[in-house]
Amino acid sequence: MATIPLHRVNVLTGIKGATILEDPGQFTKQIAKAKRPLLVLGPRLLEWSLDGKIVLEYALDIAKAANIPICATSHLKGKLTELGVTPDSVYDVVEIVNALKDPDWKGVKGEGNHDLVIFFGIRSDLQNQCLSVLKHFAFGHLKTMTLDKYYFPHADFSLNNIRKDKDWKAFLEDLTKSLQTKS
Amino acid sequence: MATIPLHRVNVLTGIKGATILEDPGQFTKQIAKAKRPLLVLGPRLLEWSLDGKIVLEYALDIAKAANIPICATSHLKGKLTELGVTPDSVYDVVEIVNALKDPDWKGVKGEGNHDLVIFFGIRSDLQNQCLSVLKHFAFGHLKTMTLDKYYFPHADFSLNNIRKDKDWKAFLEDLTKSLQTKS
Amino acid sequence: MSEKKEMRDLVEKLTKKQEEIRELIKAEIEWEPVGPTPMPEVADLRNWDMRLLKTYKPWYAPFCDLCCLCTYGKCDLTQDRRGACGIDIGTQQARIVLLACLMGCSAHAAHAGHILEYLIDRYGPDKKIDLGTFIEVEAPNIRTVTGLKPETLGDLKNAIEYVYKEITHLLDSTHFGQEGSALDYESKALHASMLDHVGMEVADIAQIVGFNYPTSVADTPLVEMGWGSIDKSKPVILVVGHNPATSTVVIDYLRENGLEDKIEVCGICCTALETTRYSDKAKIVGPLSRQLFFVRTGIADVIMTDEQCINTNMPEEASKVGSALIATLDKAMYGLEDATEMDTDEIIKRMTENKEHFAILEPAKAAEVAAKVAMKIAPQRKKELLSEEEAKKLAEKCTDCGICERACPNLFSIGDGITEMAKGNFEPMKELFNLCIGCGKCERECPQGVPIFRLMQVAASKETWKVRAGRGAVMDTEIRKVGAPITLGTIPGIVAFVGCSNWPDIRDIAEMVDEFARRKYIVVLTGCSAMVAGIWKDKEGRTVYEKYPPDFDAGGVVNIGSCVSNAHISGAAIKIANIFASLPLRANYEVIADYVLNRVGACGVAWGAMSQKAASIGTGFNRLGVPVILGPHSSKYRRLYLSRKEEDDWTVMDARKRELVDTGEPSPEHLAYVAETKEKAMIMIPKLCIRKNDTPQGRSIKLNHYISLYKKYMGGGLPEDLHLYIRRAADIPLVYRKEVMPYLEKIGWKPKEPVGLPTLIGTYPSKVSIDSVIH
Amino acid sequence: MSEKKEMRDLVEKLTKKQEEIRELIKAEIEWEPVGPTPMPEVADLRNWDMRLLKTYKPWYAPFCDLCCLCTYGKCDLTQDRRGACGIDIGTQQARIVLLACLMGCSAHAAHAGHILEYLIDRYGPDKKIDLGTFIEVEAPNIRTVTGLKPETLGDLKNAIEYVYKEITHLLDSTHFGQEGSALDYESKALHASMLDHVGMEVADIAQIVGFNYPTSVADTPLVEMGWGSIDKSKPVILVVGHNPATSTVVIDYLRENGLEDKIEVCGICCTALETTRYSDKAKIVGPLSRQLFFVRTGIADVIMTDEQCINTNMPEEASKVGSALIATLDKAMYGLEDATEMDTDEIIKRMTENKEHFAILEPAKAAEVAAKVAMKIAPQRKKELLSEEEAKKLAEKCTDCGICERACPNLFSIGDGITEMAKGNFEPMKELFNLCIGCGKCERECPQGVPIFRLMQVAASKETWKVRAGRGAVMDTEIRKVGAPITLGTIPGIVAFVGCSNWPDIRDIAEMVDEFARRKYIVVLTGCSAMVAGIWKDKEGRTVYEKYPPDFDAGGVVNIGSCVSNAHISGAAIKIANIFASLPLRANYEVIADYVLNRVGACGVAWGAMSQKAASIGTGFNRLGVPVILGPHSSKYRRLYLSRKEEDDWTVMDARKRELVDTGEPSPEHLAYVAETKEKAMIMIPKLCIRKNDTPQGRSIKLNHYISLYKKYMGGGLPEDLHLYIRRAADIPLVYRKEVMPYLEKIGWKPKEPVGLPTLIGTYPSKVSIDSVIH
Ligand code: SF4
Ligand code: SF4
Ligand code: SF4
Ligand code: SF4
Ligand code: SF4
Ligand code: SF4
Ligand code: SF4
Ligand code: SF4
Repeated sequence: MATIPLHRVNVLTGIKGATILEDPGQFTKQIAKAKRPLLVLGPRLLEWSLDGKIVLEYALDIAKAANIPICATSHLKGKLTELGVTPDSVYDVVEIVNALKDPDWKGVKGEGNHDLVIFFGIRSDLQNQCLSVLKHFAFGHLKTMTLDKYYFPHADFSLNNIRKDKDWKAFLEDLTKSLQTKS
Repeated sequence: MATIPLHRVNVLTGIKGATILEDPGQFTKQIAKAKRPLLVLGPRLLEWSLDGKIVLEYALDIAKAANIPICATSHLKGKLTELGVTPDSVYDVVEIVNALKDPDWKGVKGEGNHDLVIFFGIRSDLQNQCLSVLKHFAFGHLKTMTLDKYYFPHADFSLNNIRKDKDWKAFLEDLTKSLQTKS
Repeated sequence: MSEKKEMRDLVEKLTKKQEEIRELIKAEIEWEPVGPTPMPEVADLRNWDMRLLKTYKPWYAPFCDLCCLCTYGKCDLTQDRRGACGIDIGTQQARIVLLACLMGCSAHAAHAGHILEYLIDRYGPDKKIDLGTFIEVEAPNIRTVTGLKPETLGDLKNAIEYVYKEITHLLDSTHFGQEGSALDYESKALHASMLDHVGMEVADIAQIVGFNYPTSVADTPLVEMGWGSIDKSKPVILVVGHNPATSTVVIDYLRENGLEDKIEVCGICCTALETTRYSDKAKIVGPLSRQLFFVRTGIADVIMTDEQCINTNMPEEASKVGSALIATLDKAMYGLEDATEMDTDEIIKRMTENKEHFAILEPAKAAEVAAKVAMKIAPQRKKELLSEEEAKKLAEKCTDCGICERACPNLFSIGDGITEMAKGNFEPMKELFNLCIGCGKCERECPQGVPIFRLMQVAASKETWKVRAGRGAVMDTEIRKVGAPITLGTIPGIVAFVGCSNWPDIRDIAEMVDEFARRKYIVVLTGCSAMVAGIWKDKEGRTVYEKYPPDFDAGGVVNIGSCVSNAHISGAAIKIANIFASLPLRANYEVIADYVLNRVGACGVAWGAMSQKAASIGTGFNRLGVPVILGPHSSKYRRLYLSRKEEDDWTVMDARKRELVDTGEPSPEHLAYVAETKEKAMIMIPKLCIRKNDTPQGRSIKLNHYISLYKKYMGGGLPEDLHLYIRRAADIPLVYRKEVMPYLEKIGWKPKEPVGLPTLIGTYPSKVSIDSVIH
Repeated sequence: MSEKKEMRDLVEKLTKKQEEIRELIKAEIEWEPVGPTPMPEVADLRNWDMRLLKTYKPWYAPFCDLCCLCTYGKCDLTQDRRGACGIDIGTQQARIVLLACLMGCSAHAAHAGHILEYLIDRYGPDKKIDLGTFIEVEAPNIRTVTGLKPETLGDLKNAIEYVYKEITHLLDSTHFGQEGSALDYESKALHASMLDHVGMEVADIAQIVGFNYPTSVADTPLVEMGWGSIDKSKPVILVVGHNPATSTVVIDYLRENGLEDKIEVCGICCTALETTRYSDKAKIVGPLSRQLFFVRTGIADVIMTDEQCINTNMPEEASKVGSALIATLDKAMYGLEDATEMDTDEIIKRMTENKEHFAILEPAKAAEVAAKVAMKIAPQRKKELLSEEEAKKLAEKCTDCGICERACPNLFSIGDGITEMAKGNFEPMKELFNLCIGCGKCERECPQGVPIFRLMQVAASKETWKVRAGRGAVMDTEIRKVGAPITLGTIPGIVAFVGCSNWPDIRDIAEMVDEFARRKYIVVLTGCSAMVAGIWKDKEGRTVYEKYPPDFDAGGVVNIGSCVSNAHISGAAIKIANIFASLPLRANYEVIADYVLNRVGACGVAWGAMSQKAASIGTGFNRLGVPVILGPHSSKYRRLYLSRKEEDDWTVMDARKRELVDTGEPSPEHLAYVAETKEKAMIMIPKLCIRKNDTPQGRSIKLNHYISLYKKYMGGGLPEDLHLYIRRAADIPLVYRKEVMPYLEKIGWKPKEPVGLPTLIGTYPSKVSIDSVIH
């Protein structure tokens, strides 16, 4: 049976639904496979917190652990600056997705387009739509992944719906650890 | 991940996809639960054969084993007559489905509407559409099941896609046996 | 009150809007009194619709659990849920059906508008409409719906502008947050579809008048069909689509330049049918299902597309085989450069040298370019078909993995066929070719890159067939002749095979046509169905067009024409009411439809219905009271109109006695029905031709066919619902009397008084009085 | 050649079609020369579209992997697959976008047609169009698109009939198997959407003329808004929808019968805005997002629906709370009995005694019935709102299971809010009410049957607000005043907040309006956005309508009106080109759009865009060269127009020097863009108001706002793309010079020559010559 996305608006209509990864190790493996991953961070990371720490900080831990460049969307850069982090690029999400569609794009580092794009913290319907863009128009050159606590049918790899925040927190922390070990 | 129907035209677009049952026992259990099951048989049963026996005969074995009344669609009645079987009713599939929608319908036996309708041998796209009718407009009073070797997303219970005819044959025979044992 | 004063009062009471309508329909010309609904608007025929829908309730088979039409979505509509706008699953299906009917209706209306504009440009708006000696009621749909009797091309414009306006109002209602009733959406779909028949009629009348298509004649020429009939040693121009403005000009160009015998013109889909109405030298490749196959043979040097039912990927397909492409209408420009105002030589140069494709919206220019390019490139192009040896070799790549089968909408075992081909056995693929609807999905999926369509070149029969060129409207003289037998039932019915090529088997149509022509039904055909009726030959090598007379009479087989010619079929039904029964038709839709529903034993068969136009054509027939049988895949239209014979109310008004009669007779039983197989369709056709008005003699003839076809395909026995159609013993066919009588006794059948003048008028609220149904 | 002969030659060369168009647009009246594209057809402005689409490429976010539009489907379009018709996933998205734009365009066109018909019935076709002393260019869209200067209601009819025709042609192209190019479908969507502005203009001009809405005046009355403003002790009539034909007649009826102070008339959605243009005693409940909430309070005794954006389940919703319902238009009849010709007393009796709902399509009758029924049933109805105590109790049923949250399109934590409410803390629900778009999905899912919408009665603020009544067209005098500062850039921009209520937070609009009015942008508003701009008050208790002047001038906040009033916003942009820059607008769309794109710093914000009308309104602005920012959920429209600033070609023609200049300046950067948050939107607005024509002074003002808003929301720093917008040092805002100069040096910025007269004409194939852009 189809995994019904927690967000009902995002139900898969079609053929190709995201593979659900449960274990941080599986994520690490996919990330390790990638030559030029990119982490696209969105403004929801400012609104969510786990155990008093905003989720943005978890995201930054992951970026640091795996040494993945960051694209900060919306007005996220403000908080990043506050946290002493300079994002590798600043685009709104539809713009970075637009660039990612182009196989010849130089990427945020100027080293070529990315082959794995991890989305985190965009409004759920918008994020799913952006994943759809890449699923349909960039399937030849990149894969997509999400770290939000919802299932995103249009991604290549997605978490399943996570009901309990503590499970999500554990996942994010374990992922960081797993990435640290790997690299 | 969603089970992709073997017939790509029949891909589920929506929320509610059929539960896949693999084991004849599971089918038997669902059939046994039903007070007034109905077997809707279609003309494809004349075209398909397994080991030299037309699939219609397997279907009749099942009907007999579980003592389920039959609705013969299209021109199936001809062959049934030839086989010495009198169908309990003759309707085309869209007509029987139309009647089944009505909770107050008297059923083919005049004993009240059916609570489980098993479809077998209708053209795959048409069968799926008919299952959709019942899924949307009869969900309150009946469940649907299929015995074809394809996955039907709009059914309540469906087989998965079966690649090998011998597996399908085995399933049909086992189902008959299981139903015989049960009753 | 003096008549004058009455008149003045009436005029005073007319609103500006009514006055305007009266002006548009030239109400002052008193060929008939103006009926109750001139140029009806969305709600004007709603009561009629609601009455129909009471008996023939919409049956919805949702294709999707969701609605995705606005940014509140997707909305989950399962299990009685409603969308953010409040809509439920049934109403959503009805909305999609309305949208489909509007897409269909607009396609014909735009086609009509374009042709009209083109012809008015050529001949002026005052060009007279003259359909020949035998056709006086030239525009039954336009007359009945709008109240206008069109005398010139300019008059047709008034009719089509009315259609434009109504389309806009109807499309409005599909917007977020409007109609909340499935029945009201159906009423709107019925309205859109009635308008479609107006649009089609405008289009075909304009074409007949403007292009001098045959009219008032039955035995139009027999034209050649089949891809084998095309002489590929000549330059070949292929026209595809529906709008013949350009293809006719191509023929003109060839004629004027003495090239008619030097260049082959062939066509696919309705433009093919239209072109053969203009020139019997033009050839028909086949229906839409042959499009991709034929294009991929590369036989066409130049492909000209116009509109509707053309492959949307044509530029790429053309380039792959080196054909040149000209898009001739703004409906489908494929992103090509618009060369309408480019220098002709420049275009030809770029097409031949750079292999560029262009859009050219000016017919004369497009025609000249097509001819010149075809002549220029043909000699350089290799048009070799695959040999059996090559095919075998290519077929060996197939691993019989079955991936193509999964993508096939019909689950065909393509791999098996190809595996056999590799072994030198071409039979399974030959068979497959007859079943295949040409969607191209299999080849696209094949991981081994097996060129399935090329392989079909070897499997596809090169036999050629004959199709009678479309003849347009049925003649008034014919109507006069068949009116009585049709309404009394002694001609058992009119069966119309219409529409697209998404059928289970391309040979079904010819088989059904033969069956019913033999049984002395009147068989009429249009569109892709009209073509493929020709692909079967009897022992003497005759197609149904050669075997049966081309007359609109018992046992005739009549190719009416292209899709837009469907208006002549509805028109024929209307003309029976008007010419035979003398009912006034002017702005009198409700009365006419009621007449057709209760007294004209006609039935449509859209066996391969696929497009949105087929949806509106069929639904338009439904509003007029003509039932339609659809092929099995057509459940994907999402909606049927089905009755439940035992439960539903079959009460009619007996207009003579002025009393309600509960007939218990489900005639016609359904309005839009899906048959699973051709066998079942052939059992249903005679049944759906039964009408309450049948005389005992007529009824017994109809039941004779019903019982005989039932026995033929059901292996004996009597139809389960036979008793419902027998009013008195006299209704029982003589040959079956011995079998039927005891059966009737057994089930306790009781005779009933037949209804003198059956009508639905009087059974529901309507402005129309019972008097008006009496002629 | 003598002038006469020239004229004769011209006339001889005119085709019949061109002649007819010249007649329709009264070409003989020479108020301006007729430009190149009178009543343009589908392909006539295609070159302009293709030029736009070259820079602003469509960005497609498919909502579904499939196509389900015909019986060949469903077709899998993933991974470059094509459907049976040949279509690919991008083209399919474009087709759906075209369909959406057509649904939107037809909604306004049908509204316009209906209103026109109604008014022509009342006043005749010769009723003069007079928009008051200060508006001479009464119909900039109609003039520019069609070439007609409408002087009477009858003239407007010519314009709307042209729209009907084009809609039909465009809808045709969505049929199976037509257009194969996404870009061509986009061109058609742009065409449909341009037509939408014509339709909207017809509708609002007719309304202003026919209903005497305010015109040529800026300080229209302030009207009350908020459900708390409705005096429920009186009988209450609620009007919902967009078409004010009936609601105006309700006001007339109350006035004529001395009931204006006895019956409350309130409205939701655009009909509310229209009604307050007619009577400042009418009240606005709120935008569409308040519909379900308000209906479920039961405060309305009679609900009157007309068309568009009305709950499709209204009969059931009304019955649940005992409200009476009248459907007043054929677009949405809900399956109700049509009582248009029923006796009034009979209707009233059945509505009051049997609680039946009816459709009444005659405004006068509907108005009378509404008033009488409201007075009759109001005294018997209990209109008690929920008390806090009752709410607490009901809230206790919630188990905080989270099921409602999953169904919520915004994933709101409704359960948490309700759990808090059960504890007596109403704050979270108050907050939620501001975020909620009122879709009703949560309540439907709740397994405990928690009446979430009733609970909101306690949470929803009963505060009342002020909204300035819509004023219609911008005055020519105002245009004259702001023309220079706008095109030079010293007024930093026109920001238009338009469209529906599917926003992330209802308060966003007011906040953005305040920010940009304060910064001396010209702020204009329509539709639901115009309403909710009023739901915030400053420390002095003033809404933005009270805080800022109602003038179309720097720092003004102008409620233009309802959705159809959007035509006055596009009209204002056009009028700048015409009145200020003296460019002829007659049938001169391409030149005008080019002017607007390159020189009019305007930007639309459709923050809550939801409907198909919003799609066509926005896309119509795009064709005219006005960029639009959409809210995040609007990615569900499936298509944006985005450039890639570094990769794309920003070459323009310098019309004075007649040479191509590669400016490298992405202005405007996008045409249709989704912003994730209001913060991001506020950074984008000033940027999207930048135009190549800005003077250094104007540019520095615009960049000042861009930098300052960037700093405000991005926590300091400079925009990443700032250097692209600085041509020479003079462009740099003084206050930031110290920070910007070193930055520019660091990245190796080089000054560029500004373009004298930037235009795209000359950069792509077009009939229009460069001369025509010089005024
Ligand atoms: S139109 Fe209605 S059902 Fe469809 S997505 Fe929008 S709100 Fe949902
Ligand atoms: S082209 Fe024919 S065989 Fe191939 S998938 Fe389509 S229908 Fe099946
Ligand atoms: S997909 Fe290709 S290899 Fe597989 S069975 Fe079909 S034709 Fe053969
Ligand atoms: S299948 Fe059709 S209706 Fe369903 S989501 Fe896809 S496009 Fe929409
Ligand atoms: S319109 Fe084309 S893509 Fe859509 S279902 Fe039909 S064939 Fe498939
Ligand atoms: S669904 Fe009902 S019970 Fe569950 S959290 Fe929502 S309001 Fe509470
Ligand atoms: S009504 Fe409001 S809270 Fe409820 S589901 Fe809709 S948006 Fe969410
Ligand atoms: S702004 Fe949108 S939601 Fe509001 S009334 Fe207009 S179309 Fe409807």
